Amino acid sequence: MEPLVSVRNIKKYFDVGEGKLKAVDGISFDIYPRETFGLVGESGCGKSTAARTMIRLYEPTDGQMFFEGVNIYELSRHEMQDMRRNFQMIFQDPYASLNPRMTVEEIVAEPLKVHHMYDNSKKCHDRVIELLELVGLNEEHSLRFPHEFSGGQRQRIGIARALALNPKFIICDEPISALDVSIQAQVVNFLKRLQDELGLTYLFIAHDLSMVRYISDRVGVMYLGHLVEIASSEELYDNPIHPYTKALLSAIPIPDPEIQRNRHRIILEGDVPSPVDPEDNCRFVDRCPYAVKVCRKFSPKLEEIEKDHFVACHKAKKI
Amino acid sequence: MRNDIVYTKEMFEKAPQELRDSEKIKRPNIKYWADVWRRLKQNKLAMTGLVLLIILTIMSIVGPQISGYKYYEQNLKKINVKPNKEHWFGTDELGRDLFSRTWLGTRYSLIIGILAALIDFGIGVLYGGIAGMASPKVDSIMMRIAEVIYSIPYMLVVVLLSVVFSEAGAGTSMFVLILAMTITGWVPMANLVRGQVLQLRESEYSLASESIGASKGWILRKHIVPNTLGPILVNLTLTIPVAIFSEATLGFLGLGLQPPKPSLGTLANDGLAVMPIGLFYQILIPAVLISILMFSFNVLGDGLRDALDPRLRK
Amino acid sequence: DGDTGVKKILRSNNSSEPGSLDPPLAQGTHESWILENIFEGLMTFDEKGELVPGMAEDYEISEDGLTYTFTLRDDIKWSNGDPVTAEDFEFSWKRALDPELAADYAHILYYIKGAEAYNTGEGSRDDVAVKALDEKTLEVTLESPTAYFLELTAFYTYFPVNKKVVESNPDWAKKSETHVSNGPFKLVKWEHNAKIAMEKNDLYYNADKIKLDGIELDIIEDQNTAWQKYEGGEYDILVDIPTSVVAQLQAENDPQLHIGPQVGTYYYNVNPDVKPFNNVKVRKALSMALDRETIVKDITQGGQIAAEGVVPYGLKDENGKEFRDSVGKLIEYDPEKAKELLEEGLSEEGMTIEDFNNSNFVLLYNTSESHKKIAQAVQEMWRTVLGIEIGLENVEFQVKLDREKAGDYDISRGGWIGDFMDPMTILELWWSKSAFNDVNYNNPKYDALLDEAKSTIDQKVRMEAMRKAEKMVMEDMPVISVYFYTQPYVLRDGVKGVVKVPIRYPVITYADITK
Amino acid sequence: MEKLLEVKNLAVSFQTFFGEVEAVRGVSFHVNKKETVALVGESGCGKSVTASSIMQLLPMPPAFYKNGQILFEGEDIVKKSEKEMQQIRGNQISMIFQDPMTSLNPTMKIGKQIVEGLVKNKKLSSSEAEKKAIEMLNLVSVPQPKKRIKQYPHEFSGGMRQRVMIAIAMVANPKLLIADEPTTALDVTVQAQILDLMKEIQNQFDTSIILITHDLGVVADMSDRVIVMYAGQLMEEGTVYEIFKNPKHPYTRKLLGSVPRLDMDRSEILHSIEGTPPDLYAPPKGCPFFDRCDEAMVICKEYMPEREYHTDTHYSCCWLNHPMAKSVAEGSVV
Amino acid sequence: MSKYIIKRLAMAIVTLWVIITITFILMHSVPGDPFANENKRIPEAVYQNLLRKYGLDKPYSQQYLMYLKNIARGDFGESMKSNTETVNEMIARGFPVSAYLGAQALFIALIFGPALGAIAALYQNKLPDYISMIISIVGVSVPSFVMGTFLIQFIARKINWIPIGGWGEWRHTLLPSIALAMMPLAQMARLMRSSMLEVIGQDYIKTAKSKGISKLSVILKHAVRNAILPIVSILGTTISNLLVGSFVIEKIFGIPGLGMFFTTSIYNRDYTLIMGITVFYAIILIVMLLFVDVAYTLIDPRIRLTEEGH
Ligand SMILES: Nc1ncnc2c1ncn2[C@@H]1O[C@H](COP(=O)(O)OP(=O)(O)OP(=O)(O)O)[C@@H](O)[C@H]1O
Ligand SMILES: Nc1ncnc2c1ncn2[C@@H]1O[C@H](COP(=O)(O)OP(=O)(O)OP(=O)(O)O)[C@@H](O)[C@H]1O
Ligand SMILES: [Mg+2]
Ligand SMILES: [Mg+2]
Repeated sequence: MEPLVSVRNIKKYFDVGEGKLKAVDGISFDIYPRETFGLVGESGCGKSTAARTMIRLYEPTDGQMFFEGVNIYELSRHEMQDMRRNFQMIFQDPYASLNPRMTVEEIVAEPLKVHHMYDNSKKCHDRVIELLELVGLNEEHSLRFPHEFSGGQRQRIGIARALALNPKFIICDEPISALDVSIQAQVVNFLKRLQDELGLTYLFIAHDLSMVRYISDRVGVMYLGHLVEIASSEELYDNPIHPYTKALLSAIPIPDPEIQRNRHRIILEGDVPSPVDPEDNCRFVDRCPYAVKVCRKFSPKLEEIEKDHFVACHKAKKI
Repeated sequence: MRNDIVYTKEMFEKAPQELRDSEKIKRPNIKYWADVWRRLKQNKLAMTGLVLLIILTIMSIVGPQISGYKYYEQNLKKINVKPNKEHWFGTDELGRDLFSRTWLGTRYSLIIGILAALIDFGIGVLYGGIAGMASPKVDSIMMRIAEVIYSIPYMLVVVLLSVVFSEAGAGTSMFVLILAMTITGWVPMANLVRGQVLQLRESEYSLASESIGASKGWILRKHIVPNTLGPILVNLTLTIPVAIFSEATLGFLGLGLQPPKPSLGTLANDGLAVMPIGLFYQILIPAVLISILMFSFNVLGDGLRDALDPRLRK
Repeated sequence: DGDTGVKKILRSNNSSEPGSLDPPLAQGTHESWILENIFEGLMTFDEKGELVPGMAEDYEISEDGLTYTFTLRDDIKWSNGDPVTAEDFEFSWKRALDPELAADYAHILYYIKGAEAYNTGEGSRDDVAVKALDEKTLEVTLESPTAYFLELTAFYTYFPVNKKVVESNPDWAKKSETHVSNGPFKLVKWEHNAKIAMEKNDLYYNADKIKLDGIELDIIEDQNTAWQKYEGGEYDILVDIPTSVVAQLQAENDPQLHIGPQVGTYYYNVNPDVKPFNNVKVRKALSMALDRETIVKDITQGGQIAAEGVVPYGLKDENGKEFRDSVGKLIEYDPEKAKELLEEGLSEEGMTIEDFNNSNFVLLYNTSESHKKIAQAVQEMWRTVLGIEIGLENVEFQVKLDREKAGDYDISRGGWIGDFMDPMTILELWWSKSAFNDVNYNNPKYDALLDEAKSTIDQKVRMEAMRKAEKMVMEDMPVISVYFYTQPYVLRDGVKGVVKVPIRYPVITYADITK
Repeated sequence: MEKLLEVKNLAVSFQTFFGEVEAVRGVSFHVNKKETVALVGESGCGKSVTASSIMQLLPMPPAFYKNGQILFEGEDIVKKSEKEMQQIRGNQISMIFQDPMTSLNPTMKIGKQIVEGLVKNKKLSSSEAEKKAIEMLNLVSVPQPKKRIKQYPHEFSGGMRQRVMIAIAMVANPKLLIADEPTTALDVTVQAQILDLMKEIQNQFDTSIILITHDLGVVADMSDRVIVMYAGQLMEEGTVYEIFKNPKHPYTRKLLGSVPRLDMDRSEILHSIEGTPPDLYAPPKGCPFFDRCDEAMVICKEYMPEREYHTDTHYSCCWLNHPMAKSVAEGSVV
Repeated sequence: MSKYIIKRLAMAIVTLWVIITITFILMHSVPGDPFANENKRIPEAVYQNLLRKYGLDKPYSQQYLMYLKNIARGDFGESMKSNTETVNEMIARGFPVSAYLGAQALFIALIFGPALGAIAALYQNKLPDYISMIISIVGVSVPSFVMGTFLIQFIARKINWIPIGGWGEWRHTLLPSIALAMMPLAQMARLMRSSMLEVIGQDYIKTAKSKGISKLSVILKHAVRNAILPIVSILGTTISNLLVGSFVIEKIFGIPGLGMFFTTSIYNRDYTLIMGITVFYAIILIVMLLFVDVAYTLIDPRIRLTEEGH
């Protein structure tokens, strides 16, 4: 199958005075049509940056991003604007990404208007209401302003906006972390249903690993700008190989006080290195219980350890 | 358990479907602009401003006819007469009725002030907006152009205008006057807007809009300008008096209304001439009128600013 | 008197910064008011305002009126102690004529033989007919007999400069420290745009006559502010006063106010190339419709005199009487006749009043409060008397000049202040070759009359010719004169000895402060 | 046990242009010393408003206290002046705000924002303050704290900003820490560290914690007692074991049911609660959960149930607790 | 950043050149010349001498090149109206005076303007708001020529210690500074009120309050910096205009500053002075606008002016 999205060696560096902050430092992966690709990792490891760079909200420092075979980094500004209707983003921060002076209706209708989807305002309005209902809001809310909503409600507005254009590919940057569980379930069910019905493809960024496991077909684990492990969701959760993935999985909280309070967690020692001009070694080396000399010398490549299970670790085979 | 209720068996039946959602209370559906108007109306100060403006506008239309004296009619027997029953605002150095002249002056000043401010506003917002949104390179070039325009000796340009357009006949037309006033006037407004745009284009909602494929122009129009309306409105209202006075100054260079047509600026100027001999009413009347105008524009601008901000909804 | 120990300093305002305090480079009253106190020419005005010998002790005029021989006083010194010599004069005048110096007022020296040629680059310096015969004797030969030449030597362009100083330091006049002069006072402080101070020059031959210890002038452009300062007691004398103040003081008969005579006429140029202004009847109608008495009484209010011709009061004829009176009133105010004349004139040009009003004629004036006020009054008079609409257009002075030169005007404001006390100073304006003949008045008969007046020093002949000339120019009426200037000024109580010479700012050289 | 905070019948409304929005409607609970109380509930149910009203940080207007008391160490906070509140805020009570993106001043360096309160209250020197800021960032696992204190919020990732917010709240060792969704933006390893940190601080300084979160895993981990809120009212309260093991209110049960489990089959559909909570502009007379409750009865629509205590620590507000409900359901009428 | 500043300054040279060129063309296309005098006019012969003396008889292109050459050496040339001072001397004398006054006015405006605005915002629609409003309305609606005259008439004339006009001691600067400050003060107050209202509704203000710092600290340390941007935006042009002085104020108070020259040089068509003043002003403006842009990035670190970053 041809991938819908091919990310090739994307880099995004920020200039921060004392050097280059390598927020994303050469990541590559494919996402296939109708698939959900989960992206997890420590906060600050570059997930949002990667997502934003992918769809060129940040100009990439390097790399290519193919959408349906087209390298979108080579498109002109105009072509890019048109291209954007194919992929959408749900933002991590629900409030800041909503214009405080727009009503919910205006916000949700914005993509429709930008792309001239409806020539008739009634139809446009109907579509907005439909979208609002999709995300569990209703017509009453349409004339309100973002500040009048609770955090979760705001996030749903953001989701409605992202869905408006029937995109093929949606980047969900922590779309549910601000939602309460029941709504999380609603939204996730909804995203899944939409995926089935519309054939959507997702990049799903989240911290809630149980939810990631539930929704994703394949999962990538990031650590400090690098992808350290990619595998199918079951495989990853059942058979994590990278030491960081292991630690991560062991920390998933279980909603049961008895189990949760008696669990054993892998506790990561050591400091997270600075993403500013990092050395070219394994980024996890300082906190890795298995680290050896070679880990300090080279940055490991992502290699297929088992079928469809890629790991970037010098010691992957041994662990 | 509550004892104010008489419990019956029916009450504990499973609720039938019809009971649910049956009476979802809807909030009143007030459109944004209706709400803005409603909130503006609640703002007493802003309404005072609005009412004053309306009165002044009406007076500037009918005022010159009321007193029965033409604005140019001289009575050299009655010069510098203090306000009295016959001449409500007194007469000037040529014995002309200041009541007629003041209101006619108000008319011209209002037109000039508002037009000039609006044009400054239009160019400033467009120019500053584009500069702020554009790439740093374009921004830099645009701002350098603004620098050049702002640095070139203004009076030279005005004199040149007055010469080039002298064909327009006695008293260059209003068009030239306003051209002269806006030729550099928009630069501070553009700087202001650009500053705001630089700040707001980094906001998440601008990014969000970009992500749905909106063009820079769209983002500017729909997101940035509305969110910077406060300072823009304030500056707009502050531009009006500047325009009113620069009309009087431009008169010295041969642009603007030609006497005997009055404007509040020239009336104030004329009033200044008799101030040393203690005739304050001649300067006070136009000065007070300008102040009332400014007060009205400013409180209305503030009120509008508040009313337009949905976060201040009450 | 000086023995009380308190210094007598006269304080006033000089309304703008002098462009130069080097006499030939001075351009106008804001310089001359200072120069006249620190320099002195061959002739000067005394405490009574009469022309008397200054640096010259005596002079001799040749029979033909062309050669003047001045003998200098013995006791005259520069403020640095050097003696003032005839050579200084020769040097100064030739310097003033030097095309490289490009003195604005060089043309006032053109009466001297060879002066114009030198100044225009056609002749040589040596051919300028001014010569120091010895230390104390100066001989000057003129182009043609000039009755008022003696008076001209009191004019600031004729003031001497110290040859040694000028030659050794070209920048001598830029600072008070290096400034050297020969007048009753000397420059002691010059803060640009702020203040000028002069101190009594003890080396001045006539120092006894000078009562003041010094003069201090502020430089404040704003009339109102200067007036406030005067009112606040900061000045002893103030010359540029807001018109409204003059009017009020006059109405109250305030003894501080003095209306000094001045040689100057305020008029309107009428463009003879524009139909129907080419018609003399139309021009006369415009003139006749002006109620000049009202204008001076109610509009200008500064004691101005309604014009009776073009030559103002203050100029004497051969009998020592007012030249003006000997000509008589050449202008009348007659609304009815004006209306008639207008209609006649217009129909001669094939126009009606409607045509006139549809032509959008405008009166051009350069921006100033008083021009504006007068123009509005005139506009209204023409409207009410003649039923014609003439618009007003104010432009910047330079633009007006340009448009006058280009003939791009209908009616424009003009005015002239005389340089010397002879009717010629005004009548010369309409000489066909005059550089200042804005209306291009060209009447050979008029030119002939002026030539006649210029060819002799016989006052009788001269005056007669000029009387005829004035009548002629008023008959043709290329310009509509409005009023004769005056110069109002205020003097604080106790300030004595200020005299007003018509062609000068009030002379403060001999002033005294008694209270 | 000693009560540190007692909220009595608190009602807070917003004056909006549609009318009054009754965001919090008669909420009563208490927090003991050294105790962690979790506040859970659907988004928009008034958790943040309740929390902010304890800090007196609601925007007034449009918000206003309609009713009730908030007793902190026996003193009513609602009656306190702004000046007195300044002594309490940051010192005695600290709050971690929900929205880390907008809750940090974009134009102030991170380090300064952390210690600002301390500098003012404890008169630290600038070097001490810097040390303290670095120490705090270290505690909340922000790498390279020395560099980071000199950076601005926009240079931080979402999760890092949230850690900064936590550092700000904890720096003064308050008696009461209100944590409004403190770990939503954090990955699980960091979340675990932060939770450990909070526990540690709690042990060390006897801090009480009000924990607002959607993550029931966190609730299970951290809290002693759990309060379930819905549409501005309290629905159920109990110890963490009572709530997780023996939920009494249908809403609580549904809430627990919507959490995905790691052992779940991916083709399964998650349980969710369909529908939306009522609009608090005109709250329903009866039980607010009525519309979405599978077990709703006729009485639920008209009357709000009162608290029914199942144990000393466990109550719920539900008509199902009424004896008649059981009997009707079982078909036997008393 | 320093790279950016250097780049901007390099660009300033181009900007200056454009300004010089345009001004040169404008100057020679308006009617009139430096030697026309309202009271006295000069005959052609003398006029020709003057043209020659100042090199105005040469073709424009030659004059232009000469001028550029001189400016490159920092020499603005001889004033055509003043025989006592060169243009450089006039600027060197007038600028300190105007700048002193302008700086003082700026100080007044900067102290009171934002403060009034902030107070107005904090007490929105309450008494302090209204008072601040009235002050700023008076500030904007009374033109400086009226303000100046009123100050003289009602303050200087009444209080002996305050001189009516003139220059020399600090006393002299008091009234003109106030008159100069009114307009920018009012403008700043109005802008500050507006942006302050925007800022105090933000979440981070809530965070700041939650730290228990005083209301004043919240305002000063958190709100002001975020609200000050609009004021900074207008500061570039405002400071430049204040520093070079105001024609009206300097005329009314008899102040020997630079502001006068902006008007008089043009009335007089004093070509060299026009050029000198224009270039001088342009330099100040360019530097101030650069300063403002740098200030933007210092005040709001999110703002980027260069291609770096995204
Ligand atoms: N400024 C305001 N104006 C009007 N209504 C408001 C305002 N702030 C909050 N509300 C309303 O108050 C109710 C409670 O909001 P609150 O923020 O406490 O919810 P929450 O329980 O914290 O939800 P979440 O978990 O999504 O953060 C919501 O219905 C919201 O719409
Ligand atoms: N505009 C920026 N300027 C400088 N550094 C930035 C900028 N945006 C992000 N960073 C840095 O890039 C790194 C990655 O940030 P990013 O927001 O992508 O993290 P993330 O994985 O999304 O984290 P989280 O889960 O906490 O949201 C962080 O170290 C952050 O400080
Ligand atoms: Mg992120
Ligand atoms: Mg909340």
